[in-house]
Amino acid sequence: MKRTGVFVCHCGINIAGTVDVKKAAKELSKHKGVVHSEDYVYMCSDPGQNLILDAIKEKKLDNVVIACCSPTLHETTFRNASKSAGLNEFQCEIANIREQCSWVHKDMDKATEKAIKITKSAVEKVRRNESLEPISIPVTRRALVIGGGIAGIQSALDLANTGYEVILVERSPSIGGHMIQLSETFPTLDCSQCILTPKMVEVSKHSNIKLMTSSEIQEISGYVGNFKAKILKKPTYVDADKCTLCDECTKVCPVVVSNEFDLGLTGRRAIYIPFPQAIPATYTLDISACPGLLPIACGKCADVCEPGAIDFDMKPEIIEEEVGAIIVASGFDLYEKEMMGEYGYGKYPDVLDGLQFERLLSASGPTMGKVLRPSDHKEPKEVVFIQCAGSRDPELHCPYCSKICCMYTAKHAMLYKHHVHDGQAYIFYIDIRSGGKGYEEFVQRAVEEDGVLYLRGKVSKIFEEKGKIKVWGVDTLAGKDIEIDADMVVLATAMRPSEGAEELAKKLKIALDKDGFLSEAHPKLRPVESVTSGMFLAGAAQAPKDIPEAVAQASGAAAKAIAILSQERLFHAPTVAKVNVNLCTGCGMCVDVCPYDSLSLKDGKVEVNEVLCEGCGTCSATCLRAAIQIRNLTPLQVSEMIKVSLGG
Amino acid sequence: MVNLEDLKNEAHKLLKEGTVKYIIGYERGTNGLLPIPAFIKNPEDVERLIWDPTCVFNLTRFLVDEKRRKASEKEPDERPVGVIVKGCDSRALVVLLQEKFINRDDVYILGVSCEEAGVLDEKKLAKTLKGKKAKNIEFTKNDNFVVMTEDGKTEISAKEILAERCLECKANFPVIYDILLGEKVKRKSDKPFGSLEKFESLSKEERWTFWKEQLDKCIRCYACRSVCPMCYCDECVADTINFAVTADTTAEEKAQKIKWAEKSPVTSENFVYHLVRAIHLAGRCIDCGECERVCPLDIPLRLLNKKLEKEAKELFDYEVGFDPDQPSLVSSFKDEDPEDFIR
Amino acid sequence: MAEEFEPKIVAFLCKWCSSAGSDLAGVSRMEYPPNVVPITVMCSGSVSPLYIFSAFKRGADGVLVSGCHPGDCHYIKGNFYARRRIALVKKLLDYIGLEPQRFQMSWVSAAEGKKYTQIIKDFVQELKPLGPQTKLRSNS
Amino acid sequence: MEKILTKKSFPQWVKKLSLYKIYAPVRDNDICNLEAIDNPESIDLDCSNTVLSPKKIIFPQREIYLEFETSDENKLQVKEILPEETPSVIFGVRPCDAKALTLTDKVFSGDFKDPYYWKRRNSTTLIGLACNIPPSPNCFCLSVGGSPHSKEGLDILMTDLGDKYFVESLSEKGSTLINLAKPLFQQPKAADKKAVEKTQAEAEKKIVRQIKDIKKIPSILENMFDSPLWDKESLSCLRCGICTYLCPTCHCFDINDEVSSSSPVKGKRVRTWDNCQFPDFTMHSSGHNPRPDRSSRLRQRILHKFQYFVELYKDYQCTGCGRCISKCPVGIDIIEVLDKVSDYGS
Amino acid sequence: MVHNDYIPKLAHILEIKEEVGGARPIKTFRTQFQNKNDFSFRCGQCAMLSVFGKGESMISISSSPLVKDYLQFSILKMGRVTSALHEMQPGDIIGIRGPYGNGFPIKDWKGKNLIFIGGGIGLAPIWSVLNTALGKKEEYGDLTLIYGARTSKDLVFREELEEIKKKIAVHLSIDVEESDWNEFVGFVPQNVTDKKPSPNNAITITCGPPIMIKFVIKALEDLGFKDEQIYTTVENKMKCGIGKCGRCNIGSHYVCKDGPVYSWAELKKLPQEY
Repeated sequence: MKRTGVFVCHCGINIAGTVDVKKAAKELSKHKGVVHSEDYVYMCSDPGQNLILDAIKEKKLDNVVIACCSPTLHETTFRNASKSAGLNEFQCEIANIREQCSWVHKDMDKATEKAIKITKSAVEKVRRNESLEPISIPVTRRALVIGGGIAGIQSALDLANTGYEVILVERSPSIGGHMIQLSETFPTLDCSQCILTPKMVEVSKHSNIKLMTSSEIQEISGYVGNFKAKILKKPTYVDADKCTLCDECTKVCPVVVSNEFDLGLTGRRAIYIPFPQAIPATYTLDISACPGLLPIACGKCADVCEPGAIDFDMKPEIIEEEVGAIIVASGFDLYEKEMMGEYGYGKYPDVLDGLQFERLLSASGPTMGKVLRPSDHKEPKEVVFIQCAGSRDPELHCPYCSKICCMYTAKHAMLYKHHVHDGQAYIFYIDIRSGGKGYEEFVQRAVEEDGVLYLRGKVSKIFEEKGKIKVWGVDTLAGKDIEIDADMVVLATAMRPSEGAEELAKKLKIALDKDGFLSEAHPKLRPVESVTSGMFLAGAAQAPKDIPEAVAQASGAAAKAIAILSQERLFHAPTVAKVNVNLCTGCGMCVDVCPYDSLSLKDGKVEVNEVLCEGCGTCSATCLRAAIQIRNLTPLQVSEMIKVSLGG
Repeated sequence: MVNLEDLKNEAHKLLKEGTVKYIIGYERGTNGLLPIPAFIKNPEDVERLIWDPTCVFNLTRFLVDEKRRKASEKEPDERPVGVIVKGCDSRALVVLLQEKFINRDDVYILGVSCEEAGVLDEKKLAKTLKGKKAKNIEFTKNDNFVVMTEDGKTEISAKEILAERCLECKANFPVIYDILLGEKVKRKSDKPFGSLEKFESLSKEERWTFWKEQLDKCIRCYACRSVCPMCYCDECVADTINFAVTADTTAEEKAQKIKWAEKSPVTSENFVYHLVRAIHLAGRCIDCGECERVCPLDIPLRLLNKKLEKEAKELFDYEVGFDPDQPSLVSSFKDEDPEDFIR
Repeated sequence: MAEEFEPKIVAFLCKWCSSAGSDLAGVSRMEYPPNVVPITVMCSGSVSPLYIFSAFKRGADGVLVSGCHPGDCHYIKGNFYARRRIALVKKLLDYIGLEPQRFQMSWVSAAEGKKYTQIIKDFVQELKPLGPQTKLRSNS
Repeated sequence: MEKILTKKSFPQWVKKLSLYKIYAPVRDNDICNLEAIDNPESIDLDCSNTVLSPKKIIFPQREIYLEFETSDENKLQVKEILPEETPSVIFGVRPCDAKALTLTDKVFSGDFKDPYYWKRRNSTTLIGLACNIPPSPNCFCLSVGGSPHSKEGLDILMTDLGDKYFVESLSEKGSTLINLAKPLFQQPKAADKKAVEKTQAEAEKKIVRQIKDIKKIPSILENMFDSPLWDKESLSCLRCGICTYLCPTCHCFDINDEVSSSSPVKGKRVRTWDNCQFPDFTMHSSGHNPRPDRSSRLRQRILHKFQYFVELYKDYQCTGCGRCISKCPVGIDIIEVLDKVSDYGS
Repeated sequence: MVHNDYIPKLAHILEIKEEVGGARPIKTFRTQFQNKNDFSFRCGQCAMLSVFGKGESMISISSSPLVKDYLQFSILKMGRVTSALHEMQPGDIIGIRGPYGNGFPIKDWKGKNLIFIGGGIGLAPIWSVLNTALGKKEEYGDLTLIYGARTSKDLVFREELEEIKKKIAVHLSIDVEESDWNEFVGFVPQNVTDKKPSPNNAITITCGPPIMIKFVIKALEDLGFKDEQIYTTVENKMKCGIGKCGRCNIGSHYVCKDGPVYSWAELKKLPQEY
């Protein structure tokens, strides 16, 4: 029979003041299997720990129970002590007789009785504990970053600069994300391209970064430290190494389609470069716009390409990569235009969204930095900006605040005034949210220095009349109706998860929140981790955020990833689920409930991926056959604990 | 109305063409009015098949045996087994599919619709006949049953002698089938949980007295469990009988088997057994009523299972046995699940 | 005079919230009756109906299952499964005529030492008038 | 001793037996149970046979053998528990069930006389009730050496004669009971005796079910161990325990320790009914099972009753009560099975 | 008072010896009754051992009836009760009832050559009769032991076997080759064939796993042994030990009462339900 030692701590008077520790030790010495039982004033002190060590050796104890304070305080202490005496750490259990007993009771007899039950319960548990070693997992010391916006770029660079290989996957032909479309950035009004392009170049030049553009994640399998990614690399039909950016091909390309980089404000050819500073710096053939390759319908671009960079035979490729950690920075999109019909979006050409306006403001934009109306290329003199277009509208649109719109609308109004000095900017707003370093001052500057007119209220109607856009609204502060004959309306459209985020989340097996953003593991304490161990979140994919926040989170995610990659092996608590295959019928109910996807069915039986299992035990309570249980907290252990807790 | 000849013809065809390896159906027995399960292999034996209001058994239970038999065979016949199912039975099949216990390909479903009627309650019939013995009982086109006794034919309104569960039926025709015999007559029970009403209106102490009296009768013959298609576990957690011991089961594993309920048929142990069974059938029981029918001591087991069926519906809007792809009751949740009972 | 009946309660506390909450009650020296013996489990989602029936069979006068508040589960969603499972067990026990007060569930976060204290106080108060639980208790 | 007791006086007789614990058939909705009763009015002698036979009183489903307990000084103590010898009377015992007790008597005798069984058996008086109408459509007592008015194993046999009972005392125990209420009983008239004879003769005719060739069956069975019949007949068997638990002659049991406290160890050793139709009945702790399937278990039930028991005790271990047939959830019919056995023999 | 055979007598464990370790451990227990020892038994009989709170298990007695100081049991850890026994310490109390079963008909074997053939834990019942024969060696002819196990570590009574080797012919075997093993490598039936014991005036007693017994019997038949010369023991699940609980029966036989010792001639007549 296993030999158990019990050590009852006085904790000075903290325990001994309410629990008769001598009596407890004596009673426990009578418990079946207990061959040693003693009390001491401070078990956690060196002499206290030595008592335990000596007893383990002298009495040949198989396991020990320390009746003391909460396990959150000294479980590690005592487990280490037991280890040093040659016991497995799981052969040591803590009976919490301080926080859960002596500190909350006054009646000594009853507290003592309860302390004895709590300790017996720990004895029954420890006697049935398996000796387990932490599960050790080798780590593939490379990372995958999904998304080549500012967040993905930052994470990739942080990782690469620390010395780890990174695969950066971007589905569009160039990295840069939405940030590269911006004109200037609040609150400092730096030129967005000026601060981003050096980073993009660094990415392209970095020996630790393998950049894969026009690529998408097809499948992710494996687990922390050992993910396998299948990446679909779509053909661009242009050999980037050969392309000299001579631009001859676009001159002959007969097809013109809307240019997504300028959000449709301009056009581009079927063969094109997304924008001049694109990384990788190469042209791409948009196959959906091209008249066709099978058979080659046109082929003019290839004809004129002197270096012979155009290769119509390019095929999609599946590239498999093994990585130890994954950072998801899949970014955001603007709220669908069709959804904003009430503001005349899509109906009136001079009703723009925020990003379109950014392009108009951009020095490299369709108007070369001049603010002109798309409809007639005239300078707008009255511009109405509408905040919360789609945000904070639980009935019709998105319930959440998109967070950046207050600031960028202020910036838009300000920049508009910088371009059109005699123009008037109106901003309809619900509240101004300008929390952030220098943000409030920035908004004040817009009002005070640039005379932007803030109107608190909602717009009720927008319609076109005599070449003007009539904006009806209410100024709730002044309490009067407002009617503006605007030349242009700019909507601060809501941010939403980028298209395909849901599909991506499914492939990664990470959860989405109710708005479709990726869910962090804990809203306060684990904001950059996903619920899946080894997968981290960065940027607006997790929630609307501005550039500094996205960058901060990206660096945070990189640091978290580095915490994994910096180790040769990972260690995981071994108190995980265990399956009795004789009992398992493969119904899959446990698979349904596992929050970590650690269970799967194979040949009609469930299998545990011990690396993913966190040991919560929900599977064991769900299984009708007790075919799955958590090591060291098995139904047998609990049933014995119940028995002694009730005095049996 | 299901034409028995059609059923025989279909069965004959399936056997003759070798589509199925055998067919589980009903045939006349020798022990009384109720039929016995028929396992028909030869096409000519389809003549034995019957279909009438006495066909109460849920034959999907025998798919559990079939699965075990097949697993033990070296070179199993991979053809499906044909099984005759009523609406309720088909829902059991759906749960078995949902729990991946059987593959859809392993079963060929001959669905029979109960249409306006259902199957009979032998006890109700006995009361109605007041001592006369029924020899034969048939469906009619209207919803009456024709009962043959030693005194000749009488027509009895089906409502009078239908099993309680048929009066509360949710699927009077099969929800899943390969061949359907009879019409898909939509019929909605006005009181799907009618049998609970009387009981639920009792006081707490009355309820306790009732259940104690009932469960104290239990002799743990386990007929309720044995007849239940959902009780397909190799080993029941609720009692100590070990079925699932193999050569690789270690001494520790055997020694550590927990006795949640002792073998003694005393109040505490009988309650553990029946409570565990009830809770394990929550969201799985399709109310075929077999447990109650086979209980030699007439313990009203349906009342237990029906209660949890009702709670599943009312608390979680969960209905059993219509969708093989829905997650199980206890392996799913909704954010808005009630929690008014939680402090 | 007969001694006042002291109910025996088994409390299944999830490690991360409710057990931590009861620790906080201790650290804050909030007094509550000593009738409850806590059993710390990893998650309220791991509390099998068998544990509950077994506790009553072993003579518990009351059983408490306590977990993290919805949305706060350390294991993301274990408490949601617990909520559903426990609801069914509660309905079943009530149905067979066990006093509903005897089986309780609570959400107690790591910060709710006070709430834990109150729950135990209330539980004991509610159980006292009921007397010993003999319905499901084993006599052997 | 032969007496007449009017039906009106019957409850008074029962009342006179206040020193005895009384068991009798009691109606519970659609079934009848044999139960301890306080009020003679609750007795229902018109019941069909009770779900469980008097076996449940003489050989109760749960019997405590001993109690064990470890003292504080770690000393283990074992206390033998024997049933109290409460004088008991069982009314309404059907002849088949009385005969069944004569069969279990044989099992619990031998080199070792089972004290639990015999203490209960010896303190119980069995008052039979002849079956004027077969209590079950599946009665077949005539085939296995019984009859609806057999006296075997009974202390008293009562025959229903309409408004009165013809009461025959068959043992000293029986006479004692009659003597306790002497004034209630009258001497039978010749007509009464005639009526009894007539009733009995008619009763036999009403038993419709019978085994074809029972005499040959034991010897045919000797060569049927490997017959394919068992596979066929057991196809629908659910492996429940109805046939055996309800059988008045089945006597298999299990012994288990029930623990109320594991430290210090405290508990009881109890015997409970067990039965050969449960798959684990014969399973070795290695997992090896000499009777691994339904067919071997059905075969065991039949062979035990109609071959092995005959070899050991020169009688069938079956009294034709028909319970296993009527209550089998899937209609496995022992008469049919035996008839098929006969067919195999011929 | 009625004698109640269901109530075990209390005994304490004197000594525990670990015979075999690993996943299928075997320990030998020597026990002594708390009160007067009126427990007389024959070789090959069994006793029902109780661990109170866990239950009972039928175990063959491996000591010789000639030894009066203790009862010896060698037990393979197999299920609930045997696991509990393996957890016990000297001084712990168990219950013993019995003896049960028929035992070996050694009286009929006087003057005959006895060949003992065992495999694994099957040596336990043989050990009792072997030691009894050794104790009265003059009453019998030649004694031979053929014994094997999976590996050398699975052999029980290793020290005692060394002693016995000095007195009688002992042929050991292990299933798979090991370094430092000088004796036979192969299964026990192969060793039997290899050693070719003579059927003349001989009785064989064979115990071990069912599959071994099956092939040993075949080997013996090939060597010319008659069914009546071959004895073996049968195991079945048992509860009461006295032929009432109905668990161990093979045909009309109750192994607990009418067995466990059978000659091959007798066993052949019984249905194969063991």
